[in-house]
Amino acid sequence: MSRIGVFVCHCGENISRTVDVERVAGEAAQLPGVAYSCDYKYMCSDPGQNLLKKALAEHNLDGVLVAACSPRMHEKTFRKAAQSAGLNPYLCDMGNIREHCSWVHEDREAATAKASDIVKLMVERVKRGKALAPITVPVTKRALVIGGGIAGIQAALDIADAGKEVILVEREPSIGGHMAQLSETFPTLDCSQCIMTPKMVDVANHPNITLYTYAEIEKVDGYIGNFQVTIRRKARSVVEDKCTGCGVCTSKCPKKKIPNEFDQNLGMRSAIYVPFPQAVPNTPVIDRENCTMFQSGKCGVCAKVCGPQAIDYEQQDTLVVEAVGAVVVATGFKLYSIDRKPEESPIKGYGEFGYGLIPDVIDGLTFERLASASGPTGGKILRPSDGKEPRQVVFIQCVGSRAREKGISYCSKICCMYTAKHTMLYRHKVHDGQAYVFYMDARTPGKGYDEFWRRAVEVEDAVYIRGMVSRLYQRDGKIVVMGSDTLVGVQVEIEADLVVLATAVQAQDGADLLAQKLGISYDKYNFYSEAHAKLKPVECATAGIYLAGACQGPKDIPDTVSQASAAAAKVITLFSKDQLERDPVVAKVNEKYCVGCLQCKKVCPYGAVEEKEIRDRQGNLVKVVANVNAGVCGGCGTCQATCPSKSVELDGYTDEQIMAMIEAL
Amino acid sequence: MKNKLMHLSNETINLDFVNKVEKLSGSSVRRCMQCGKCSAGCPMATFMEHPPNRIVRLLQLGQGKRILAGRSIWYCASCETCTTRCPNTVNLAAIMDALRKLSWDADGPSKESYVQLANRLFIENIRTYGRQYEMRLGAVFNLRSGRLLKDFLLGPKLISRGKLKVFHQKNRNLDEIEAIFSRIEEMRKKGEAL
Amino acid sequence: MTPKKLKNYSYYPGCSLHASGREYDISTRALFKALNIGLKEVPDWFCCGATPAHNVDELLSLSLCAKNLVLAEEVEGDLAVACAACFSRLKTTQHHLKVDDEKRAQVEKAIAGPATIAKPVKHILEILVRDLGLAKLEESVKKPLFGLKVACYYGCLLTRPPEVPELDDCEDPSIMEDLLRALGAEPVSWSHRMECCGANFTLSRPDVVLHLSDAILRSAQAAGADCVMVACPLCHGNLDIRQEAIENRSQEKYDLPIFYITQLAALAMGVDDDKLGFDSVIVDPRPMLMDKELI
Amino acid sequence: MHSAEKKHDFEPKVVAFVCTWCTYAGADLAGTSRMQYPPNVRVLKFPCTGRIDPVFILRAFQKGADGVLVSGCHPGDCHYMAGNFHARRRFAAFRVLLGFVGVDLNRLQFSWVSAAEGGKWVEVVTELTERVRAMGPMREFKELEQEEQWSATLTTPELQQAYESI
Repeated sequence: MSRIGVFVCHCGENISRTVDVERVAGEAAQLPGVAYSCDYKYMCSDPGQNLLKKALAEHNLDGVLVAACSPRMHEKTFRKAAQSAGLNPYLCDMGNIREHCSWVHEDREAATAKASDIVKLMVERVKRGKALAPITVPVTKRALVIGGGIAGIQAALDIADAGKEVILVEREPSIGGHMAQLSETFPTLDCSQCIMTPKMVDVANHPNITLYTYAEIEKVDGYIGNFQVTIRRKARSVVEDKCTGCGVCTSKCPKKKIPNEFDQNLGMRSAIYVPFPQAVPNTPVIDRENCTMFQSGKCGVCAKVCGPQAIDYEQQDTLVVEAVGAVVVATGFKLYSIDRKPEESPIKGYGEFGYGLIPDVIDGLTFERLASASGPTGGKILRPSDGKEPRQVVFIQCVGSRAREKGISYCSKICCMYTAKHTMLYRHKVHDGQAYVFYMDARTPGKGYDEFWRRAVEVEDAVYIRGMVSRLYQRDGKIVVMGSDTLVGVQVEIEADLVVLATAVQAQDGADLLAQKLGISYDKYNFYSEAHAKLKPVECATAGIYLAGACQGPKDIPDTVSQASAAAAKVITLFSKDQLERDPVVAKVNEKYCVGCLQCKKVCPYGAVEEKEIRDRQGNLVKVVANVNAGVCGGCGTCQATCPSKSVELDGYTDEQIMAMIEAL
Repeated sequence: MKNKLMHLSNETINLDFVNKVEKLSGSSVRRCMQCGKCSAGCPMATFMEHPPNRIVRLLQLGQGKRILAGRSIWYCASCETCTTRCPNTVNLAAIMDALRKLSWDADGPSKESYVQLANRLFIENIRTYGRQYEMRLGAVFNLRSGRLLKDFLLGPKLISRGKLKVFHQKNRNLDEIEAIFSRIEEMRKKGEAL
Repeated sequence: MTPKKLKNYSYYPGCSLHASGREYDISTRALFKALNIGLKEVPDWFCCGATPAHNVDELLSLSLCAKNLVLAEEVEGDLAVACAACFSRLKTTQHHLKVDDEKRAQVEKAIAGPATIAKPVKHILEILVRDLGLAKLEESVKKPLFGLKVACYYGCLLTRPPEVPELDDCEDPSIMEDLLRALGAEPVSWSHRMECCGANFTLSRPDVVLHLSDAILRSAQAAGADCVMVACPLCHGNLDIRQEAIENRSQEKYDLPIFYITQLAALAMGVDDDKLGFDSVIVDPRPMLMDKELI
Repeated sequence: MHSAEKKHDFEPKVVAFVCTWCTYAGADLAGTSRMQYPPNVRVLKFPCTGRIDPVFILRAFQKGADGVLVSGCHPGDCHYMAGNFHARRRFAAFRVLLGFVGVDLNRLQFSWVSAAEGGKWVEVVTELTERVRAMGPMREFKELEQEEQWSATLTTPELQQAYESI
């Protein structure tokens, strides 16, 4: 016979106002198996907890039910108290007579009856509870960082500086990401390359960082502390160990007129190329689609001129498997492209801005390349169509953003600031040029941000026009901008030489596919979801995976770096333990009854169920049964509900417990 | 004019005008963020086609012509509420003064003839008599504005209470007054003052 | 032998105080006499230019005021000003000439001589509440204005813009109320203490004045005031002379006497009501004062 | 809002099987928001709707429930990624079976209530309670339970007697 203790809480008056707590305690005492019951003003208070501990010892209780608030509130509190008095914490449960009873019912009689029922049900559950021990899993103290932009670089450096190994995987031939493309950065206007390249070099030289560029994540298995990651290293056609980065191949390559993606297709590159001079690693890659050798088999110039013989036309993709304990996802963003009619984009077209058919209508990132000292124009602002210096430049904000029906509903966050920066850069380079900005709101929260914007208006003479642009069209070598100034209430027309669109920040292409590989969730715009918008902004709901930078939502550099360091701190915290403890609510297979149908394996969302062969002493196969990996099991219990022979059971929610509760109805 | 399409270019943005306004008023127009607080508190805003904030907005866009084409600036009562409350210390009252001055100099495409007439008579009186001569001010105003019967009944009441003096006040400094007026005119002619 | 004065002030009355606002001048002189404070008018002062001048010609406005300040140097003592508009113009001129060297140079050229701006320009309120002090004022009261509920109307120019008059807080002044309490009266709390009355539109656009002044009288009446106290002859004109027209326009009966600060102060000092120019105003305050047994 | 003052002739017994992450939390929110609903419902907490075996529902009807509610996270929001999808498929099949054996399907309700939907919880519970109240007590399964008693154990004197009389 069990010896259960029932403790009914008044919660001040929160419960006792509508529930007759004394009666509930009195009725509980009559329940079979209840050895002790009482009521108390505040069970969660120190004296309340002491009361519980004392009763445990004095009455030799083997189970505890606290009828009080929601277990989501205080289950931990009471389990801890029970544990300190020597009871297994999983033998302590709570009956929710506040949120589910006293607060939602007015009728005292009915509420009291319901509270008694709740106690009766829960007592049945406690009676059949099992003592459980927390599960421990080992931690592999290596981290995987996906994405080599500023977010990935920062996270990798922070983790590596803490003495942990890091695998950094980057899809492009060089790390650096978008930040490497920028000219100068707000709000201080320091040159992006100048602050970025030292960090890139640090990554390359760090003894704790293994860098895989031109590589992608193929597969992710395992769970927190124990991931196995398969990485596809795309064939570079250049052997990294042999290449010295001398650059002869790129200069001798006969095919030189390929638009350079890094320069937003404004500049040209060869078929064998490094995307930009400061690239890390400084190892070229052959663009096979544009290489004559790969297309027609006739050329081979690069191989001939390469002194160290690093060119390998036969190179194949290779797969590398790495074991890591934590993953930082830092895959960044892309800008909504204005180049073509969008097909599978949530943005339903901006044909009024020309669909990319007007050469002097460019996006913000292209303007960055124009303004960059290392860009295709050497830092001169020249319009793409005729290479002339534009006298009047119109900037249009919120292209795609904040357009719930036609584009995306969110604010892209960085455009107000970078547009203000663009007007300044333009004014610094073209002193008598005039910048106009069409905007809906100037959103500049951030340290020194509003001051920066006002400087653009008040000192650098940018004319800000509150209103949007209806249409752009070409006339006599100019772009006619049809806009409005809602502050005055008039239509505005400007003949611009160059138009720069602040297009929406979107999730990277393939962000959803990567999320599926990682088992993390994402929103309808494919931005990755954090576990809690406020209190867990870096963690994914999937344990052991963390987010950094714009892959989680539009972010500027300071925010990105902060989040990257936060993700790194989370990883380092995880790595500070040798073993991870986790809730023991997991499924267990009763091998005696299991017939090995493996229905459970099919339904398990975690892939926690494996086949297990049972052999006799001679090694003959007796039968195949299911086996649950406790480290992977999430504890949902779907297997148990599915199992036809009822031979898998979820600790804490056994059929016996639930049936007993139903019987007690 | 008010709703006419606005072409913006280096040619149509009259920064010269804006600079004059900024110089005369000693206040920046660019500092304005268009929060609208000036218009919110303006006792005269309901009488204006361009409320105060829009006047500043038009200045920011170098559209002095549009401002002077309307009469809004002549409805400003110089109560200084806008200036007092502006979160960015745009001295709108001074900007209004400057705009009226520029309109006055251009011999007023801004047509609030009654207000202008009253101002003109007031200043004329100072030049002639050194002090205000309310009887003449009222009488000439009514005569010139063609509103002969305006405040017709008030006159006798005021005269009987000694509030309206039939004769002007005496002043021995009349030459000095005239000298000040003509020196200012001289300075302007020479371009020494705006 | 005349008794020695407590203090001596030079005095700039301004045009209105010699004409439509004569009772302000009369009562100011009576009050100062009663308080044994010397008041000597600046000889041959001329118009400050008021709003019309600065509205269209700031340089003229500054020059006129600067010249007046030079003239004031001839008389001993801080410059006392009663009219809020003159006070504002003179203070503004001092302010501009102090902070703007270019304007100062232009003004000095216009008046053909150095602009002297050192002499403190003081509004009557300032002299009563600060120079004399509330304690001394309270001592001197002979006939306290018990039971008189007064709406203190500051208008625009007494406190605005904040850096110029330096008289009181520009959004929540209390100097008038402090004065009235010292006189034994009861200032009411009301909403339109600092709203514009329409000012000099009285000549060009009386309709505007009626619209704005109506709101002021309405608010004062709603707050339970027996009368309104003002510091500016233009405000007085708009609220007093045009009160009948306002009443006709809004079909409301206000019948609110409009007092100058000095009229009420002098009354409390025991000056005979015959000597305060009550016969000059349109809304006769005497029935109300008699009703309250104050005269 | 439900008024507790109303007295009814029949107070139905409603059992709710809910998942701990969404619906249980949603019911908590209804509590913290002090919403009111009929006190007839008894809540049984599960980690996930995927854990809920249809047998539980049958058993609940047998043990006197007049209505049963199964509620979990919205599709796609499952804390365990896919548990609620399995539950959805399972219950779609199970409903047909229940209908086949003659249970009025109005007594059984499935719904999705998220942790943020305190109001929806109140709506769902109130609606089900009132619907079942109108339908009256559920007798069929209780009789079945008695039959089971007959055939299984001989604990009651009547049974013993009947057995011996054979």
